[in-house]
Parts: sequence; structure tokens; C-alpha cells
Amino acid sequence: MAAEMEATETGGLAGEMEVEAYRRLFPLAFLERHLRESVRPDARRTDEARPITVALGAVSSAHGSALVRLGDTAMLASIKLEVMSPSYEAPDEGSVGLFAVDFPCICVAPFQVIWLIYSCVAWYSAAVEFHMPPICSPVVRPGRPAEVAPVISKTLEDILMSSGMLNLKELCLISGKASWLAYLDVYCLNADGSLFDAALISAVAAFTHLEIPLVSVGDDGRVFTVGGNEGKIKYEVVNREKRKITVTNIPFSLTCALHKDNILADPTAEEESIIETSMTVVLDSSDQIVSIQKFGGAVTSMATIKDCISLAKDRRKKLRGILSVEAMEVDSHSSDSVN
Amino acid sequence: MSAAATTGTYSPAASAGEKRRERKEELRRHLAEDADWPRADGRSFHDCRPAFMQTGPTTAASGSAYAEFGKTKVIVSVFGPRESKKTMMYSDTGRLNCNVSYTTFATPIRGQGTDNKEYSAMLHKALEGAVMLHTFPKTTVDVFALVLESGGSDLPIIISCASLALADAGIMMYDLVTSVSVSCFGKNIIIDPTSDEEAWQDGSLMVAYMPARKEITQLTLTGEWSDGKITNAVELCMDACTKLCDILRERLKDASSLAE
Amino acid sequence: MVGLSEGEKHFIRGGIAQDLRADGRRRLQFRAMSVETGVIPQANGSARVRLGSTEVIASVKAELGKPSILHPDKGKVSIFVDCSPTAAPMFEGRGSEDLSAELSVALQRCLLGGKSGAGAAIDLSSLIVVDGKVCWDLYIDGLVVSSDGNLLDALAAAIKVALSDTGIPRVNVSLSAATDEEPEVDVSDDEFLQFDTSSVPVIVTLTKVGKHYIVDATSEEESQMSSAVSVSVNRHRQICGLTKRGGAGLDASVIFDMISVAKHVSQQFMSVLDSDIAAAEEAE
Amino acid sequence: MEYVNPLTGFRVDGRRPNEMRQLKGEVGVVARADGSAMFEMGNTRVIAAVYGPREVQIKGQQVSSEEALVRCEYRMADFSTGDRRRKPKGDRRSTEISLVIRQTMEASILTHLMPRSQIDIFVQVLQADGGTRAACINAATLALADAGIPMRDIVTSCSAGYLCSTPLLDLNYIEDSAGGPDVTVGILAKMDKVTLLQMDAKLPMDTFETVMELAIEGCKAIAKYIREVLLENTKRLECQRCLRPDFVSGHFLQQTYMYRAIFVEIKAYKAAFGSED
Repeated sequence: MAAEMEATETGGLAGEMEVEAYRRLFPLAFLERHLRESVRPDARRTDEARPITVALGAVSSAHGSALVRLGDTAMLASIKLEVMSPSYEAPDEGSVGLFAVDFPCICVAPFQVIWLIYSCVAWYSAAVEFHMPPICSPVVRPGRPAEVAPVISKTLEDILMSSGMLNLKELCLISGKASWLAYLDVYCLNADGSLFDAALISAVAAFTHLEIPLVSVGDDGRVFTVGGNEGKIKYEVVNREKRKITVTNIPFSLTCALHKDNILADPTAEEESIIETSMTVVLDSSDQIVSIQKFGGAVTSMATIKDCISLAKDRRKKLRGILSVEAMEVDSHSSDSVN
Repeated sequence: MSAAATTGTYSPAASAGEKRRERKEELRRHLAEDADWPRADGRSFHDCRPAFMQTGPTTAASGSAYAEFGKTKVIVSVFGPRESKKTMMYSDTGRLNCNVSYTTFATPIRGQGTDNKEYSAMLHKALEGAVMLHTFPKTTVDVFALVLESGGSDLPIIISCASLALADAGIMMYDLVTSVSVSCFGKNIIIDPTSDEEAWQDGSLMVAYMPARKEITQLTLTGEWSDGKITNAVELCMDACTKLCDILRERLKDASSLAE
Repeated sequence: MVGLSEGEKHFIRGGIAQDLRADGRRRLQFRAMSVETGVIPQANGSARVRLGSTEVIASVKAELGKPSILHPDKGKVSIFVDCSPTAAPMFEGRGSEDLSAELSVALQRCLLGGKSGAGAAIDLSSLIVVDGKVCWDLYIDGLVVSSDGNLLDALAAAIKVALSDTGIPRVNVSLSAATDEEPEVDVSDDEFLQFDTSSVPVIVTLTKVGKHYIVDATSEEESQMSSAVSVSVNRHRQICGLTKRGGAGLDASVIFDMISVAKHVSQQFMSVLDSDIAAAEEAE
Repeated sequence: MEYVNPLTGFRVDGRRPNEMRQLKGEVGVVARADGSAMFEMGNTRVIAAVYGPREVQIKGQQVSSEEALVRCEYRMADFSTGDRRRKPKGDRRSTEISLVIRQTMEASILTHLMPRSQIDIFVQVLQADGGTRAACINAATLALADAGIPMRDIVTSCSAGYLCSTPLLDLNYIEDSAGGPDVTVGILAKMDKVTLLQMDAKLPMDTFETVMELAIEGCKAIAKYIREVLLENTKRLECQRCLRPDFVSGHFLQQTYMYRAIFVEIKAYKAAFGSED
């Protein structure tokens, strides 16, 4: 690599070669030339993150859903509510996403076996599912899930639980008898870097948009939805007032790629493929650190870690407007009755 | 932690089943008998749902398209000619690899989100006739479709959206493929059925058509049809496909004008 | 699957163009067909059909089950096809899954009719025992033992023969007081009720090679096919299902022409099949 | 449930303890296979097809340069057993039986005569009424013979059991699932050598010997029957080959008709060749 670096230094090789070919052939050199002028290939400053747009109620067949675009990365989160009998220890608490994995085909590729064992452990504790369908990136092939998907599912689930954002007591219907179970599925529609940040924002937005359907209990003990506008209601509506769940101290995350003492906030897929080390800082609404994740890669000094945390802090300030505003704004067509 | 909590989940809509069935029964009877009974969403029998199509939702793919017909939402991304799987044997013409999968929340009852083998095979047959396979020998073009929401006549919309994505990816094709399906209720034929109408149809017919070359690449039909009914159903589908194809062409024109 | 040299390909195409195929048949002529019923004693109905050297076995098994909530007054029928590796080495392991899935889907499309049950080969409401509670679930299984082309027609014929050979045991239900728990059902194994399989359609596949289309193609001829249309026609000359296979596009008029030819040929094929069924019934 | 009627000594299906079920063998049932056969023991019916010796397909396995690679796949049809469960492919039982059949047949095939080649044996069970393993081995032997693959000797197999203190030959499904011992023996008929012996129950030594003797008797009877089937098949092939006028089959007539047609065609071809696409 070093030899070819000198060649580009003198501008011999890069001069005539077309930029696109150069970008493909020598990606690291291409990036480093940009970083020397502290600018990035997509014309952002090193500490600048991509714009975020949030649209609520993207899926009409779900109780709560949100489509989030972080630059080009697009995430679609959807929550479906189902009724379950609460566990013995926590009679008055619902839970999020008890995900039962049943694998249709018996002979599984070795990787899927690990995923099967891993998911059995998560089976009984609340687990959230992060899907990477084959449409989102050239790396993913149908039939074999991407390696990074279970990792993101696990971290997403830990943070949603540990940040105390949700008060599971609000998911209870009749204490000890029936409570809500929220299946949270996050689909990555376009994978262009910092998937975890976009996934977390979309999950949070979906929960703010969540609307619990009006239900009442039938005589056989089974809960059923009431049409909402039906005149005669045989059975009294159980949860007339508990329709929206309160979302407190919203967690927010920022991923930074670390490359030789410069920090790239919110890397794109191309940058992520070049730079191995990256660090994710998760803060909650009162700027306390919820979690810091750094999976191996090059060693970094404490100073860099502090810089990342401060970067995350001011990024959260800028975005507080978006996260709280959309919490109030209920999208118009999400209120039609969901059967 | 007791395990009882997990197995007993059910979606609470069970009670409405009884009433919903009578309403469906009544809908079917009306559609079968009188000719001018308006459909649930106010369309006449020969009206398609408003088609919203757009290219390029996924930048990671070499070509992609998003289609929304009423409640049916589909994303297709095409990964340009790339080397095929190790297990594949040598072939001097290109290969098309299609895969259709549903999200867990696509259907009202929570599905598994598994791949739909039948639709993948049908998508492959519909597109095979239109793609110039000999222009990318020894390689494979991957066409992956994800149904975000299933609102009725999913396969035709997947086929039209896939051919738009292929065009967006710059894959050589003889012609764009558009596809429309009709449902038959008694002697009436309704076009572009929604999932409620599809659940109660007496028969259905789907045509995948290349308007410029006037060739049908895929035709499937179920239920009882007489000869005459087939001919005018296929004619109905073909001119609906031609109109849909003009919409596709406009999308490609604005996409390219946007690109400059 | 079939290795053919250029010379052989020309020979086949030239033959079809002159209405004289490799094995001496005309374009719209079927191969010799032999039908046998009751090949699987444990099944409620079974049949083996040999069309030239293509051999398939179909078995119908009936089990008691619960009707679906959407159609409480109808029984359920499911069709599965399996290609045995004895037919071709490439069907070994999971190799036969796509072909089996394709054949099962094509058969379901042609035999089960629309979702509301109209145009179904078997009258589903005759399968009901107790409305909403107990009904018969028919499992139709096809097995391809030896494959020499035209599997779909052979399977459809085998299913039609198996259904005519099927006997569903008469069931008397002792209506217990409580409505929702399962009523006891005892199955008498002497008298059986037969199906009337007159309305079960027959599938005719027209394979287009060059400019002409042929019926009942062998696997060599199928390897030369540009496209194929499988039409299922029942006794009242109604079309109960249609699948276009193969890649190349077809002009609409060609398809209508193929449908009319298929209707004409299917009547003749159905009469041959009915006489074979009658013969097989006595032979059993 | 008494499996042997104490008074008459007959079994559930009316057979005597040392009586075999009705055998039926047929050769050449699958046209495209190099060799194929169907074998019936009572209600158990199995079809075997042999493809090979042919070029090795799977690049993964290292190809031993001095002997043929024998591969086998055992598969049960969905309707073969009483209850209709769709068994997923490659479950443990069929993998085990595939291995058993492969090793049993490998013992008798002269693999060193066909180096760097592969022989595929596919066995499809149409109807399973006990003793499927034995029927598969007999069918495989017939199919290998039909494929003309050199073998030391024909391998035959039979099962035997021990219920109500009487040794029973060739168990059917009811006797097999009665929980008693089940001995499956596979022998090389002429050389009187045992290639397969499977027994899974506690049995005193002497009863084991009597049951095994009974099974070997069974195998010998099957070997005699198989030899008859092969002899009759060879006769049929022989007369088809020597084309005696009174026995010319319709198939042959079509062949001559076709050759004559070709001469006519060649002239037409030259003219038409240009127009043909």
C-alpha cells in the first residue's frame, strides 16, 4: 500500500485515471486524500452527520410504525400488538417482542445453527428483531442472514430495555390475566452505513406513534377489538384511557468511525467498509451515557473516546427538535382502525 | 420465569371474524349479480388503483424501484450482473435469480416473513422472456423483492416493479414487462382486486405482457372460465398493461432527467 | 438434463415441422397410456399412470380435521408433488424441490379452482362431517417415479384416476350435549362413499417447438421447447386452469389458438382416460 | 395382543412362523435409469434405480483413483406409512438406512474394476409395511444386476424376530412395532457370507442363533427367487435381441419406418435448410 501511496503523491497515476476508477481501485488512498483536507467523499465535514427525516404511520397494517431516513440509510420499524397472559413473576407487566423463531428448513447452514442457539437463549426474554432483507445491500444473500443483523438486534433490545424508555406496566390490560405483547420488527430498506443509529431512531419513533386498539374482554376470557365506532358495545371497553404509551428519556446513539486520529461521525457504507474500528455512544435525553460499544479494531486513546462523547452530545442537542416534535405530531392516516 | 407467557399470544381481532364473514358473503353476492355495484373502495370494475411508482429508493443496489398500488407496497432491488454462486455450473448465457419475501407485518395476521417460493418462480418466468440473457454470459442478475404490505394482487405489482428496477439498473431488455390481474365474480370481471376481493373471488387471471412487442410472457388462470370470458379478460389486461407501461416510461424519463 | 447434439436437435425440430416426431407420432398424438388403480393399499385411493416411459403414482388419503374459519362449511384439499431421485440423478437430496414446488402449484391452480370454491374439481362441501367442527382433509400426493417429459399431464391424469378410486368411509357422529368440545366420531370401515369425478379436469400441455406446438412431449422434445401452455379442461369444455411455462413470449392470438386446440384434444384424451379407468376398476 | 395363535400356530396375517410374505420382483421399471427394479415383500413395495458408473459429480469429495465411489439415497414417499406426515428430507432414519444399504452393496460390487467413477443407487419406498430395509437391499441387488454392474454375488436380505417365544420370519409392521427383537440379516447368497447383521434387543445366545438361522434360510429363499427373476429377464432380453420373425415387437417396426423416412428427409432438408431458423 505504501508504494502505491507514493505513486499517487506525485499525482502521476491519479492524474489521468478517472476519479471513479481510482475510488474503486484504491479506496483507502482516496479517503485519506480527502481526510487530509478534513473533508469527506460526500462533502461533509468529519464531525458532521447526515440529515434525518422521520415519517410516522408508514405501515397501515401495524399498530405503530415509522420510516426513518438517515442520509441514504432507510429503516422501517413496525410494532404489532398481540395479547398474552403475563408471566407469573410480573403479573402486571407486558413485554416487548417475545420472538419465537421456528426455522422452516431442518438442514441449516452452520451459521444459522449459531443463530438458532442464540435465539433460544433470547426466546424467553424480550427480544427485538432486526431484519436485513436481500434488497438492502449487495452483501446480503437470500437464505443466509447477514452477520451484523443479530448483533444489532441484541444491542437494540438491550438499549430499549436498559434505557427505561418504556414503562412495561402501561402494556398491561388486566393484571395477571391479559397484557400486551409488542412485536417490534425493524427492516433495513437501504444499508448505507451507521445502521444502528437509524434502527434506534426508527424504533423510538414507532413507539411514540404506537396506538393501542380499543379492546374489551369477551365472556370466554378472550380479548377482542371493539370497532371503536360501533354503537352497542356488549362488553365495557377495558382500556378506554390507556391508548398512548408515554415514552420518557429517549435514547439516542451516534456511531463514529476512528481512523488514525480523525473521527468520522455517522460513516457511510463505503467508509465503514474501509475503516475497521468504529464506536457507538448512546445517550439519553438527560445526556447521561446509556451505553458505549466498541468492538475491537485499532486501539484508541481516552481522549478520542471523550471527543466522540462530546460529538454525540451536541448532535443530540441539534436533533432534540426532531425527536420531540414528531413525538407530538400524530400522522393523519395512522388513526384508521387496524383490524 | 414461567414459559406460559410466550405460547398463548393471539391477535385480538378474533371476534370480528363472524361479522366480517357475512359482510364478505354479501360483497361477493353483489359483485356476482349486478353489473354496476360499486366496489368497496369506490372504483368501477375496470379501474385500476392509482399507481405510484418511483425508481432508486435503495442506493446500495445497481437498480431499484418502489411501487405502491393502494395498500400494496413493494420494493425491488436489482444487483447488476455479478458472479454467480459457487454451486452453479458454467453457462454461456446469463442467469436470472429472483427472490420474493414478505415482511412479518405485510399481512393482517402476523406472518413469518419467510421467502415465497411460488412467487419467486413466477417472477422468474415472467421476466425471463424479456431480459436479454446473452448480453451478460457466465454472470447472474439478482432480482430481490420485498413486500412491505400486501393489499391484493401482489404478484402483478411485483413483476411491474421488478421490470422498472431492471430498467433502472441498465440491464438490456427487449421490452418493459407490466402485469395486471383480474378476478371474476360470477359473470363480472374486476381488475386489480384488493385482498378482500381476492379472498372471495370465483376465479382469477394474471397476464404479464410486453406492450411494445405485443407478447405475453406469463399467463396464469384459476377457477372456471368459458372461452369468451378468457378472451375479453386477456384483452382487458393487455390494454391495462399498455397504460401501466406508459407510466413506467414516464418514471424512467424523469429519473434520467433528474440524474443529469 | 438431456444431452443432445446439434444434429439431434435439428432432427427433432425438422420432424415436428413435418408432423412426424422422433418416435413416429403425429404432432397432436399422445403416447400409449396404461392406468392401474389401488396400487397403494393403505391409501383411500391410489393410481399409477404410465404415459410412454413417464410413470407417476398418485395417492389420496383422507384424515379428519377442523374446517378453516373462513369456510366452515367446506373440507380442505391439499396437493403435494415429490420427484423421486429414481427418476433422474439430479433429483437427489434437495435438487427436486423447485420442480416439485412448480408442479404442486400448477396442479393446485388447475384442480382447486378459485378461493370461493367455484370451479373446484372436487365439491368441497361434500367433505363436511359436522359443519364448523369436523371435516375431511384430503391429502393428494403425487410421486414421479420415472420422468420422460410431460409430467404435469401424467400427474393430473393420475390424480383423476386416484380420486375415482377413492372411498371415503361413512362417518356417524354421536352428537354429544356440549357443542364446543369435539363430538365423538366413529368411522365405519365397510361402506364407502365414492366421489363423482366427472367434473375433475384433465390437463393438456402444448409445447411450442419452432413454429409448431406438440402434445405430450418427451424430455428430448421438452429440452427444445421455447414455451409451453398447460390448459386444464373439464367435461363441460370449461377451462379450469391455465399456466404458461417456458421463457419466450407468446402472441395473444397464438395462446387463444392453443387453448382451442387443447380443448379439442382434451376431449379425446378424457375419453381414453375414462375407458382406462373403467377397465382398471374391473381389473382390480 | 398375541402375535402367534397358541392353538393354530398361525400369525396375525395367517402365515406360519417360518413362512415368508409373498415376493414379487420386476426388472426395468424406470426407462431412463441404467438399471432399475421393483421389489415387493407382502405389502412393502420398493423401487430402486441405479445410475452409473458415471463421471463423478461432486468435486468436493476426493476421488480415490483405484475404485468406484458408491453413493446411495433412501427416500420414503409421503403416502408410504399409515399416518401422513410430511417428513422433511434427510431426517436421521433415512440417512442411517442409506448408509446401511451403501455399505452392504459396496461389499459385493467389484469397485476396483471401475476406478474414478461413481455409482448412484436411489431407493424409493412406495409402501412401508415392515422389513423396508431388507426389501431395499433386494431391490438394489436386482437394479445393479439390471445395470450390468459386476458383483461378487447377489446380496439378499431378510428380517426375523422373536415374539411369544417363537422365532418369526419376515416381520410385518404390526409385528415389527410390537417391541420384540428384530434381526435383519444380509448375506452373499452363494459364498454364504454375512455382510449385514442388525439386531437391537436383549436375546439369549441360543434364541439369537435360531432366529439368525431362520433369517439366513429366508435370505436363501429370496436369493433363489431373485435368480429366477433375473433368468426370466435375460430370456426376454435375449429373444428381443435375436429378432425372431414371430416375435417382432411393434416398437421395432417404428424404427424401420423411421429410417426410411430419414432418406426422404435428407433431400427435403437441403432445400428447406435455408428457410429453417
